[in-house]
Amino acid sequence: MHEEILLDVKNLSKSFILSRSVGDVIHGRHPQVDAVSDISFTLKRGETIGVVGESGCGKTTLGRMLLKLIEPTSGSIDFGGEDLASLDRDSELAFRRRAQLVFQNPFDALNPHFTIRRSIYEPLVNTRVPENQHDQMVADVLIRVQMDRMLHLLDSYPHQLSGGQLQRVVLARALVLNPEFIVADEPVSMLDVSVRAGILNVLREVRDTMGLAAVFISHDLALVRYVCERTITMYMGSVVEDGPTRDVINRPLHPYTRALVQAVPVPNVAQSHEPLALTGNLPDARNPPPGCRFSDRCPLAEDICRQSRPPLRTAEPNRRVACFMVPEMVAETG
Amino acid sequence: MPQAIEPMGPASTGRASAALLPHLTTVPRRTGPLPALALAGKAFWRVPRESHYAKVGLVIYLIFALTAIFADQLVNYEPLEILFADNYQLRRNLPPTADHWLGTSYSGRDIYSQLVMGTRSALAVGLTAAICVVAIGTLVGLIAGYFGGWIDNLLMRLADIALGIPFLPFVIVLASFMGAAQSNVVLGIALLLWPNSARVIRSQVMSLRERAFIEAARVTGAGKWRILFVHIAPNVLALSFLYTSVAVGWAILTEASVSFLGFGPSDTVSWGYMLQDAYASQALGRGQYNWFIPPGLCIVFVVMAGFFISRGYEEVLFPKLKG
Amino acid sequence: MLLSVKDLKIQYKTRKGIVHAVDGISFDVPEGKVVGIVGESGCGKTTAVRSLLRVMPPVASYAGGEINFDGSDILKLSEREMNKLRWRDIAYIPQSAMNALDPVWRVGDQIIEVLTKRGGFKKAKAKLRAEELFEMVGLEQKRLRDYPHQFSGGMRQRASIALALALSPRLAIADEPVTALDVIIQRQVLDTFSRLQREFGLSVVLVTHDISVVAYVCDYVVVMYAGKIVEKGPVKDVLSSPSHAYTIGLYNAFPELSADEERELSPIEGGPPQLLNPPEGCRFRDRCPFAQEICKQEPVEVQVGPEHFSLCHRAHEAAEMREKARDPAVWRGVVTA
Amino acid sequence: MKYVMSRLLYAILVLWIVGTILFFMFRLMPGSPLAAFIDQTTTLEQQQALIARFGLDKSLFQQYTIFLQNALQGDLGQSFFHRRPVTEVVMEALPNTVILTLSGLVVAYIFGVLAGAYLAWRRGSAVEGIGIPLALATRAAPEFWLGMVMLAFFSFHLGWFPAGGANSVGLEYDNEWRRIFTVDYLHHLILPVLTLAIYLQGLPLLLMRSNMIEILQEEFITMSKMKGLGSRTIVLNHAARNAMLPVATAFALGIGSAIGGNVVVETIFSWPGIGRLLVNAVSASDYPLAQGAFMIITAVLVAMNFVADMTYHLLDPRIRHAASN
Repeated sequence: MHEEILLDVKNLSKSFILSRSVGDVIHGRHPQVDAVSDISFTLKRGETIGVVGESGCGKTTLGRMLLKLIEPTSGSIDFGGEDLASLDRDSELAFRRRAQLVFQNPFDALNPHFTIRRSIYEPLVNTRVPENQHDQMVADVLIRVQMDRMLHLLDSYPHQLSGGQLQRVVLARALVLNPEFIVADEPVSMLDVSVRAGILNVLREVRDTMGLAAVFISHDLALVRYVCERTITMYMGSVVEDGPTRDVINRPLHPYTRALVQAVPVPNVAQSHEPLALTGNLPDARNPPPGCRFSDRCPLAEDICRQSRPPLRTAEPNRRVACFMVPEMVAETG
Repeated sequence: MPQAIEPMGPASTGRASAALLPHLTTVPRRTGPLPALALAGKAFWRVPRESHYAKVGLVIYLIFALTAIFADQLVNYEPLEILFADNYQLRRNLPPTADHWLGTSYSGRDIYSQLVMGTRSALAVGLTAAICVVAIGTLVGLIAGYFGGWIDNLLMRLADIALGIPFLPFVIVLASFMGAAQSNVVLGIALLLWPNSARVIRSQVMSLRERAFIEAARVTGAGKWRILFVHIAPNVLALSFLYTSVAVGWAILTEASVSFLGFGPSDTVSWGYMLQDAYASQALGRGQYNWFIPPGLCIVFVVMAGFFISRGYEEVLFPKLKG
Repeated sequence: MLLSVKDLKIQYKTRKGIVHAVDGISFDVPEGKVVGIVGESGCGKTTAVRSLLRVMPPVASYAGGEINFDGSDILKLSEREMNKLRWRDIAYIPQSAMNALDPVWRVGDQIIEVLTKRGGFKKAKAKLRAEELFEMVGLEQKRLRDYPHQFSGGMRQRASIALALALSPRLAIADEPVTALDVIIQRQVLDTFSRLQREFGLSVVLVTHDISVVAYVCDYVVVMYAGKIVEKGPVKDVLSSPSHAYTIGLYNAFPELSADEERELSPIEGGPPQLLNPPEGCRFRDRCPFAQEICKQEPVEVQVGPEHFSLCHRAHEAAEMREKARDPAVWRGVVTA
Repeated sequence: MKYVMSRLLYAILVLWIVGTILFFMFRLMPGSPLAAFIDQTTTLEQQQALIARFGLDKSLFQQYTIFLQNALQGDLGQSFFHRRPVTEVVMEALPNTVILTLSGLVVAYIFGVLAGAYLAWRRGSAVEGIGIPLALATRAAPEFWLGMVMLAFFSFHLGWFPAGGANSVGLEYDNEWRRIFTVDYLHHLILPVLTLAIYLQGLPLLLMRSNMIEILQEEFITMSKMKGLGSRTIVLNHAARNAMLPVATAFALGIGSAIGGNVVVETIFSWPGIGRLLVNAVSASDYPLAQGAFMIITAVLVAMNFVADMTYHLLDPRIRHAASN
């Protein structure tokens, strides 16, 4: 369905340096947290990819790096043929027109002193879009996010709107420049269930009508299943599985993804209650276990897992997994 | 309500949005920081209605401001003029009478007139010093908080130094060496009192900087300076106003103390000067309450009015800090 | 029946007037059972459960109804008598333990404080009991000496459960205990919690907005909307055959992992009514695709199954409503405001 | 730990920089420092001798290095007026200031904390309606005016207290400590301390009150009520303990600023402290003494700012852990 590659991420890493305590100084330690370590993937034009993982797995940092909001420590991001690191002032402005961010907390994402109208116009003003096109572009986007029946809200202030309405405004602001690529960072996690569906439907609608490539970040597998064709699961800064959403959920390869899928409760009483196939809790990000970072909790861990880090390799047609134990698994589950 | 719009579909957005256009083009687009100032203006007037503190504070300020403006008309005598009775006797230490509503000083000057003229110098020093202090503080707070890194470090070390200098002694030394003038008092205040407001504004700017709508401005292509002045500065406006009204009080107190210690100007009348004059002429021993109570009370009221205003606005604008 | 709430009404005095946060709710909590209270923000569920402990902000006040705990109405108890019940009989598990624990006290000391001050434990015995409690919820004993900010999300919730079980209460009220946790930690904490609940025969009132958590842990469910209970009953009945338009809507709006076919989610348009002067009749009326003239009158609780009730005039046509509700177009365009 | 070291370094740096500013301020200011001593009568030779004696003939930089070396050994030069080493003169006055300041602060903070907690507990009552304006009024009143009113009323009008000074004239004491621990000294101390306390209690009162109010709305206080803990336990063990942290920091800061600030109180009560010493030195243009007094006050202020930094850092476990790991 989509051919041309829009985004090419190569060995992307980001580590944050922590303030050194006297203990660190004595032992010569430089404590740092590898929020994102050695991630590579490509995203085609119009493709929606879900990034799933628990808090602290680096998904938000990854999202911010794709939009040049955080500078990576190493690796490169190629957007539409241009390396993000080497954009000068003007080309960065052009990049801003093509890539946008949908925020998690609608109550905090709009300037309290701006009217709704002004927030939606802001991207057009910032990226110096010719004035005569502004009204037309805003009218289009209001239709797209189904705000055409909420025009009376345009001149009110953010504190006068509900969560759902605010998130539509955030969406409108993100889409008003007709971007080719958006990152949605947990776009519905702050909303009530009955309102979430509305925003998710707009996202699906926009994905189909605007040919938009999107990275959809969430900790909730059910939301990703509803919006994204392809899913990556992340654990402690690296990608552990990558494949079509349906396969990853129905037949997860990596033991961590299996635990994730198994852990999600479903609204029917007959769901299984047997305990999860993993032990312990998330290790301290400052000193992760050597080798595979899941090795200390993984039911299948062997010596090799504790010594070296498993590469992300293709275990099946367009399905990648980062685990030494996977081949036995594929044979076993057929 | 807008007329019925056909159900959504890719082809139809064109027609549907055309129907929408009138709603957008009619309203003028305000994009500069002005709307934020307008909003701040509205808040300024809304607050007194809701907070008694602010109401009382503003009323007191108004009274003193009017006194200061019309001081020349209100005084009965020339404040520093030495007055003689008909029999060429010095009108010394007269109790309050019809002629001299508050009596006369040891050197035969009319206390009431001095009190009225003192208002002018108090507010003059108070306002100029407060505006200087808060202007520097806000600027330093904005820059240190927003840019962080070595600039922040440098400015905060500068603040440490300013806080490390004992305030009143410094002003005394300044006044004694550079001549006893109110401008030196204002200079002393401006040099040393900015760190308090700078630190508070810096921490607010740092918390604002983490807010999602600032990141949104960045991602929608706003430049560094636009974010600072259009998104951050207006939010800080309210806080610097709170500090101004408090800083006026501190400035007046400082000026009074400096004058009291004898380092104030002797040519202009101020409440500090009056109190120093009273103290030096043994007014306490003679129990001349009419001489040294009124100037003190005036200082208390003006400074308290500043505190009331800042407390009133804080309660309304920063409810969660309800102190 | 351990707890039986009858027509409870609670209101808040606000600058704009009286808000009827809880407007006549009745539900029961049988001994040893887990009752889930489901509802979205602003429906009054937190106000309702906190009122069971009679600890409410000064602006809130009871406006009617009874709360029968173990046979006696706690609203009629004196403050001293009520205080006897607190934590010995009724305990509370907060949503985010981060601000529910005193930041400058060690977590162990906060448990020991309850044991000594309310449980009559001696200092040494209290320390042993605290260690035992931590063991029970899966926390290392040395953690007792740490401060709340040194605990991770999952550990803090486990510490709150330990704190709640300190005096072996008969009823535990949990307000969204696992909402802030990640999926895996949430599952582990829920498993620990239900193991202990069964082990001690603890009755629980669990407040949540997630119907899958209700399905996983609860025996009964109560659905709240705009200060009223719109549906209540055993979980399997309410989930398999929801009989109130709001419950049906909630179910359809809920993205499900196990759903095989490609079902489009249908949002419930509009928002809950403000409770300053709530609309008369059924409060879901303006957002309900099946609303009729009759819905303008105050609805009465209708029994649709053993222990299964719905506050809907068309409760008997529930099956038909459920069928129609599957089509998303039904939910679109309901709200014009 | 690293935090403590860096803050200590900064404190020393600040002290050094302020010393330098002070040094140059006294020299570069308009009006020559020796003006008070050189008039028509003194002959040229006497002038040269005076200048040489006070080392003013050397280059500015040399004077600065000498000043630094001496300062490090505690020698702050000779006082013009007292013809005695500055350090000696200052050390005589310091105890009086320390006693006055500390007793004033202790009284102010004890009253302020208790009154603040009480006002927080009685929120929205009539008491609060009077309490807060009164507290604001005490902060708005200039210290010296408070002193004047106290003097006029209690000393002159009622005659209960002496009108100034630290000891009655004519009493002899063999050593310093005997002088201080006498009823007479105490009798002189009461009015100044009372004045200082009235002025200083406003801050802790308002600070304690707003902290308490904020904390009493916290979730863990509601939890304590649900645990059935008594209101005394909740207020004392939980609310007050959290609210005390900022007050402790304010106390340390208070000492620093009070020592610099109660110049006026010492002047009005002619209390022989370091503040009054500084004022007299400045008006008499005895600049080595003024500079020495100023340096000592600054040293105490910077030290107290550092102590305040540490108290906040050590008392609050959240910050203690954040900084160290």
